[in-house]
Amino acid sequence: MTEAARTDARPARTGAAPAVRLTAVSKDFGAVRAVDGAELALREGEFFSLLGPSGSGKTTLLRLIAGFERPTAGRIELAGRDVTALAPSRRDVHTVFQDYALFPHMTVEQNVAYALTVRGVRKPERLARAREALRTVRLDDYGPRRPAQLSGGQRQRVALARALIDDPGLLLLDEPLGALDLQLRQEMQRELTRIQRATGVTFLLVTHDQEEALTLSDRLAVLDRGRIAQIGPPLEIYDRPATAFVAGFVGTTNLLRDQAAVRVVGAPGTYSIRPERIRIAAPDSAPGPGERCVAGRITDIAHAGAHTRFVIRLDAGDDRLTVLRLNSAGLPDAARIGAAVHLLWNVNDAFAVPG
Amino acid sequence: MTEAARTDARPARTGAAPAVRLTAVSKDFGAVRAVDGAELALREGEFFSLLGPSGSGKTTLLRLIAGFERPTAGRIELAGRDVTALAPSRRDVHTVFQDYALFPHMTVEQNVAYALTVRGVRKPERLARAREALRTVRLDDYGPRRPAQLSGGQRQRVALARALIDDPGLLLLDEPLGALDLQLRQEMQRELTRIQRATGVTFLLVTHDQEEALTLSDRLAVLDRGRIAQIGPPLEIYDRPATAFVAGFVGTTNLLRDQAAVRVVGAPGTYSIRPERIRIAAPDSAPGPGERCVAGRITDIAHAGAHTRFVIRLDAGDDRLTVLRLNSAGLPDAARIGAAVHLLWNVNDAFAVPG
Amino acid sequence: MSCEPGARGRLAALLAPPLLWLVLAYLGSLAILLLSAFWTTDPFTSDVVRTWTTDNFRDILTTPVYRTVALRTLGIAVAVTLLDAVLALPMAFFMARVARGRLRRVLLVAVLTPLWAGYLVKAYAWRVMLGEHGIVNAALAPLGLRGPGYGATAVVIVLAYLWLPYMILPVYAALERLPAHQLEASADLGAGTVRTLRSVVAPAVRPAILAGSVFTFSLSLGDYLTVQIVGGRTQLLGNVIASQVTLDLPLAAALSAVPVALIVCYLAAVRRAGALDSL
Amino acid sequence: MHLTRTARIVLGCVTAAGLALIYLPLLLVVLNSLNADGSFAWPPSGLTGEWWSRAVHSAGARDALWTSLRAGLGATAIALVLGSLAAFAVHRHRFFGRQTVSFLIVLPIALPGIVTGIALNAAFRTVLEPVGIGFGLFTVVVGHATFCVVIVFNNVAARLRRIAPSLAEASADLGARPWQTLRYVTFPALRPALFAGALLAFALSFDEVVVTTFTAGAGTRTLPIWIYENLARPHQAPVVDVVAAVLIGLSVLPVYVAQRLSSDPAGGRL
Amino acid sequence: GSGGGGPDGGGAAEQKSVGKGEGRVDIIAWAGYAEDGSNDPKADWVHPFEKQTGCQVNTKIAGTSDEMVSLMKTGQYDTVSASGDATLRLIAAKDVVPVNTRLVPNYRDIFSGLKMRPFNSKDGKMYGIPHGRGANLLMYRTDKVSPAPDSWKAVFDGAAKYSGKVTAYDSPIYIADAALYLMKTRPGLGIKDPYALDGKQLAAAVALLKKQRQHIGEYWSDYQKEVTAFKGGDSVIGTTWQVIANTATAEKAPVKAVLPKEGATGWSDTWMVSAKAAHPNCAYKWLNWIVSPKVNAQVAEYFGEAPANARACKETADPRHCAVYHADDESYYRRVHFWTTPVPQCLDGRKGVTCTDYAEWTRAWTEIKG
Ligand SMILES: Nc1ncnc2c1ncn2[C@@H]1O[C@H](COP(=O)(O)OP(=O)(O)OP(=O)(O)O)[C@@H](O)[C@H]1O
Ligand SMILES: Nc1ncnc2c1ncn2[C@@H]1O[C@H](COP(=O)(O)OP(=O)(O)OP(=O)(O)O)[C@@H](O)[C@H]1O
Ligand SMILES: [Mg+2]
Ligand SMILES: [Mg+2]
Repeated sequence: MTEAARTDARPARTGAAPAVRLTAVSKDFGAVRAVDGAELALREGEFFSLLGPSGSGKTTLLRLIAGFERPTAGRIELAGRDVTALAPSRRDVHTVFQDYALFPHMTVEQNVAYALTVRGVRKPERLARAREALRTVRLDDYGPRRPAQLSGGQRQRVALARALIDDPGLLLLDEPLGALDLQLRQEMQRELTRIQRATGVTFLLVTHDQEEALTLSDRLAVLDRGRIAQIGPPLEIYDRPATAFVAGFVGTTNLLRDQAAVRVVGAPGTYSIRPERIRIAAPDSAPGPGERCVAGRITDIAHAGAHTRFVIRLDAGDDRLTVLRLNSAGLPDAARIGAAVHLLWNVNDAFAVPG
Repeated sequence: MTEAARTDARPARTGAAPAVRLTAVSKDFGAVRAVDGAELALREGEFFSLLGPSGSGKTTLLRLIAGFERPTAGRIELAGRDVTALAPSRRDVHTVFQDYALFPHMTVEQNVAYALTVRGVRKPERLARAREALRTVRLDDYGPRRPAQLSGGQRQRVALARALIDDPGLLLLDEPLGALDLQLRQEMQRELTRIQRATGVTFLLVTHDQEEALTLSDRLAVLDRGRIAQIGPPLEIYDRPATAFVAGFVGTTNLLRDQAAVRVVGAPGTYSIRPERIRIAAPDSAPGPGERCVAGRITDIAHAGAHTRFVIRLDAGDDRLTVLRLNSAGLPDAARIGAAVHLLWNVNDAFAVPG
Repeated sequence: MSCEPGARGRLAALLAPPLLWLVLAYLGSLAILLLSAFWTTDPFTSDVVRTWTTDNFRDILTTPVYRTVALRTLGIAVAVTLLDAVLALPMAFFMARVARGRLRRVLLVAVLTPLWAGYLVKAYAWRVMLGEHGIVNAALAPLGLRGPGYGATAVVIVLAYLWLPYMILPVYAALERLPAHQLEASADLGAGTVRTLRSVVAPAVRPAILAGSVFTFSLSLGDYLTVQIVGGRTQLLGNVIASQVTLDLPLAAALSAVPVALIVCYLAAVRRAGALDSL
Repeated sequence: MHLTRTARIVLGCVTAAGLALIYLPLLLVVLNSLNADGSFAWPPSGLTGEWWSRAVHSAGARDALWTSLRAGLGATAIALVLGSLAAFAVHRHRFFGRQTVSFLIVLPIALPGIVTGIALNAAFRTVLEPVGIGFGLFTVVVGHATFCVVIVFNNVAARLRRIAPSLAEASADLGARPWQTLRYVTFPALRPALFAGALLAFALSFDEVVVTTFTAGAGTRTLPIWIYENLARPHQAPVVDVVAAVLIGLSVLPVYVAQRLSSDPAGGRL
Repeated sequence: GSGGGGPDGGGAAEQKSVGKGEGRVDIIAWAGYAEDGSNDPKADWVHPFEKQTGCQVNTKIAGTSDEMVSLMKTGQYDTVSASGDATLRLIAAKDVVPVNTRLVPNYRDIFSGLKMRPFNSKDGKMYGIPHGRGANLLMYRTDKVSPAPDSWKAVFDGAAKYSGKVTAYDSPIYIADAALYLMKTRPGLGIKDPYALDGKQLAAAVALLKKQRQHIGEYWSDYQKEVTAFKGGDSVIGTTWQVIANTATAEKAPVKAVLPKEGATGWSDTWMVSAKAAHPNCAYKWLNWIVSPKVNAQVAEYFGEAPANARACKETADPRHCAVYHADDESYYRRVHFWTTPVPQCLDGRKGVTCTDYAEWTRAWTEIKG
């Protein structure tokens, strides 16, 4: 059973109907099943992420909710209302596209005010509200510019302001940070959190960056080839992955199967040990209580600033384990390539994963 | 004095002239000075990276070396030969472009063999060498395909094979991994290292991803608005940043200036403390020998899988410190938002940075 | 690339042949023509006499019939352009945004093929269709209507017919390039189809329509054969020029200055709107 | 934009109606080529193959076709060279008056044919005749090339805009001399545009009447001129229809091929 | 510009003899006058000429008289089949020279009604060899027009009856038709010759034509257009040529053509020789050839006109051809006022008055069409 079923059982945070509820939603493109029996319920005001590799159906799921695609099967509700057959323009949902899809011939202000313009809101009010929305995304002075005159991060914020202007019940974001470079990306992540908190709008963010999904979301769903593999809060997904796929995709991990599991963990099955849970010790050190100890040699050391990643080839079998170590102090002398070491971990840190 | 000067003093690894030597190279675009007095020497066979924010002149520097741009001032030598005025086609340098620039009308094989074709190498030899180059990048069976039929990662490897086919003295790579998603990016980083080691060609990699630069390179240069701010091995750059800019750009850090420095570090000036060097302790814990201790409250916790990032507001002043903690074990009970904590670090970990 | 030494030389080498050709063969010819507008004709021999006079221009400005004809020509050119735009938009829209794959290719071929059929032949075919017992009247008769017969309306219809592919092609290309996300964003923000057409599609195809109009407008402005075939008793600027060419070249040259001026102004105006890049 | 089913159907119907309207006159041309009545009378009084057999034996039509082919090929060749050069200049370089070049290039097609015609006629008479070059195929080619340049220019320029500049750089970087880059990289990338441009330029030249009237000498009879003359000859009109019908049939092929070869969505630009 | 004036302008000297052919002759002709079999294998009198004389023929087909004039001004052509509305202009501009009729043996057999006429001669010198002629008749649909008209009144004062279905020839020379009608109906204007109009007379003709325009369906300029218009019923009454009437009748259109009681305008074509002829000997050979009885008959039948050579009537394939076209009916052609270029010196002999010239007629025509 997936997390979705459990979520439905709990009352939503505000007591009202969920912001989005998908019931058995599937979408086929010819022979390709892009989304397969998705069950999902988003609480009012939460920051929810869809995480999954390329081609796993994230965008398709989003487009189904926005109404750009019609599901092959299943039912979509927004705030308790069945919208399965409703046109996008009649859904209380806005989208921030990956390429922003700003209208190039309109000024920033006109772009932002577009939702009001089509609703026939009068000009003074429109302008006032567009200015306010631009203030929210900290682009107060950019109203008269054209999108072409903005940087990538600024365009992204305009797209955000445009989608937020009439307080939609739900905001869909399809990899809005995908095109930005790392520095800008981190800055925009902070912005997103701030704006979501300030407006209280439900956010549904699509991303393939697991760190982004983990740090930003209240809850997230992991997609695997069109199916929802797991739904839950970040910590739960990271610490108790429901499948080997989730364990491997969210964070890096040491996955041990069959013989390797017997050799390293001491039992048959599939086990996952997170690299940060393993400790490197001198070759003479013995395991503490509840700890397991294996011997090996360091084959690779990658120093990446705050942390260092070691690859250790175990003496028994040809298994390799990755170990992560924070550079809180200088490296121990033992940690050189070729050095013999002992690896220690708490037996609880090696957890069995299904499949 | 920059690292470049020191490097020149040392004999190059192979005893020959440096693979690249830039002497006081500047490049102006109209009023914009994109590169400003660059001094640089690359050793034969090393993996060198140029790191810097967007617009800092990385691409321009690369294009000057490749010959697509002529320097406004200065001198460029390749393996001891002055090439400042030489056309790109006459330099023993190949480039892997950010968009790969594969010829869309040629097959993968024809693309890879291009450098041989234009040199008039006979067809059988051309094909044989193209196949070999494709084997190096593990695309043995892809010769007859067109670039449009390849995935992003495969295209990148074709671009690499094309540039490596005639053993250039120097390979320039302009953000070759920028367009890839995280999983593929990590895989390609491993490939790059493998290929560089296998071929022994000098690599000059442009990137704005500091983690990439730190893990892949033998040495790297950090660019700041057209100027080379620092040159050195990754550890040296990370641990002993020459300027506040380098400290802030390479890795995340807590920069403390003036009053904040006095309050937190206990001395005036600009100080940097890396988040991973700070320890969170219970509010009653005392500093050990050589340690410094400040009190504060946790205001934010971002869990990102392997590590958690805490923001702590210090009781004295309005200063905020970021602390990084590996999730090697469960979080201490104290680590909740609002909890009072003590922060401890070794006095040596707070180092003064110029400017 | 432009910074390489020798770029100037290469630019000159690239630019010289086409510019020499256009300036010498074309602008030179135009200059000769416009110069001869200031000459006059011997009424007796109808030989050109090279004495400087602005009489021709004065004639044109003061003779009411020339103004009438010029305005009529302008009106017809504008009508043709509008009609083509109205026809081309839905067709190009269907081709670019609804039709896919094979159907789209077939439609494109179908639109381009008539360009080869021969201008005069097509005009004559229309003459037959628009005649008293032609199929237009036959088709309209059950509705109690009659076709336009020969005249200005027929000229507009036939010219619009002849130049339609020249309008469809650029509009199609523009619509094809329009990112799907922009249309979706508009719907997403609550806009209906009409609104999206007006606010998003229209601005995107405007330069293309202007580009197409360079053809429809200027080709219509200079036509004098179609009007002979289906124009009934209508005469256009082209006819007036044609009737003077052999008789009074200076007058014909002066008359030519009218469409030249109109089109140069028109081109300058649409160039500002980016139309020349959308051709 | 989410088009409703109704909207799609309506658009489809409009397009179908538009195409029907486009093809109705062409159908009529084909029908008239079989019409027993010699002057396009409607409805046809009967069908006959006489015009077709007469057309087959019409040396005039054959000669005119040959002349048109030569004129079209000549004009297209010149236009290809001049249009490509201009497109390269405008695309690869920034210079003062760059805007003016594209303006100058569209001018010959934008100005009415009759103006172009009489201007060229006047110029040829003043310049070429004194040096002994009379009106003939050469002057026709010159006239046609002048307004065909823009077609090639537009196609090549549009294509150049879409070729990543890094391609030429990659080629140079891999050791190619400029001519090698042109041969191996730029030309293959431009080939579809050149083809589409050439085809449209040829079509334009092939159907030109007005400028040709003023630039052709005695004995130089292009197909449109032949058609024009024969529409004024007794009993020749149906033969003209035969020729037109044949052209319509033949033209599908090059248009379709251009469409397939060109990756430009429209199969070429005007 | 070329031509006239200058010292060589006096080169109006006629040729003294016909020498050996230059191997080539450049011709400007109406469509159908110089057929080489390429359009209709049965119509070929160019190849036999080439074979007989060794003169290669290059033909430029002209669409209008104006075009002929302008082409002749280039000096690139040797001979032209000019109609009467072009001949005087060519003579006046000294683009053509007098023809020595003695060098053209077949000239002897030309109908006398075509020799030394105001439209093909000047100062007693023939400026060409007549080729053929025809009248601008009044044609009407017998099913739509009744009673049968016998006067041009039907297309002028009576045009309202057929408003929108009246047709007229699209050329400035058509003003002469109005002048002819005024000459008979309004003697007060004093028109003696429809091609010699002073300002007042021209204004009257223009006024009449402007009134007529309101009822015009279309102006016609080519053969094809006129046939379809009458067959289709778009035109029911208006000017025509005999050949058009014949074709329409042959195609079972209910039409009839008459020579109205006022008489009619008409055209007669003349082969003229360029003042700058590069191949004068071949040109003379062509002149003699084209009016030789057999060829003249062929052309006349193919084009649909009355031949100029009296002996041609015996050579026509259709023995009734000359009768249908009234070729030998001098009394018929006496009622026909052949097109003559209007020039400032009044052709009717009036002194002290300047007549309107062709340029003025052209402007007037533009104004009439509006
Ligand atoms: N319009 C379409 N027609 C056919 N197949 C489609 C279409 N859209 C998506 N697909 C297919 O559906 C599957 C899911 O695609 P989707 O775009 O939803 O993936 P994604 O998770 O968003 O991937 P990415 O991270 O690359 O954006 C893929 O196999 C894709 O090829
Ligand atoms: N061709 C050019 N013309 C004018 N200015 C240019 C040109 N190329 C680069 N510049 C300017 O030079 C500076 C350095 O640009 P460069 O492309 O080298 O930066 P970069 O470090 O590669 O940045 P990014 O990470 O965004 O690629 C920038 O200010 C840029 O705007
Ligand atoms: Mg996606
Ligand atoms: Mg760059």
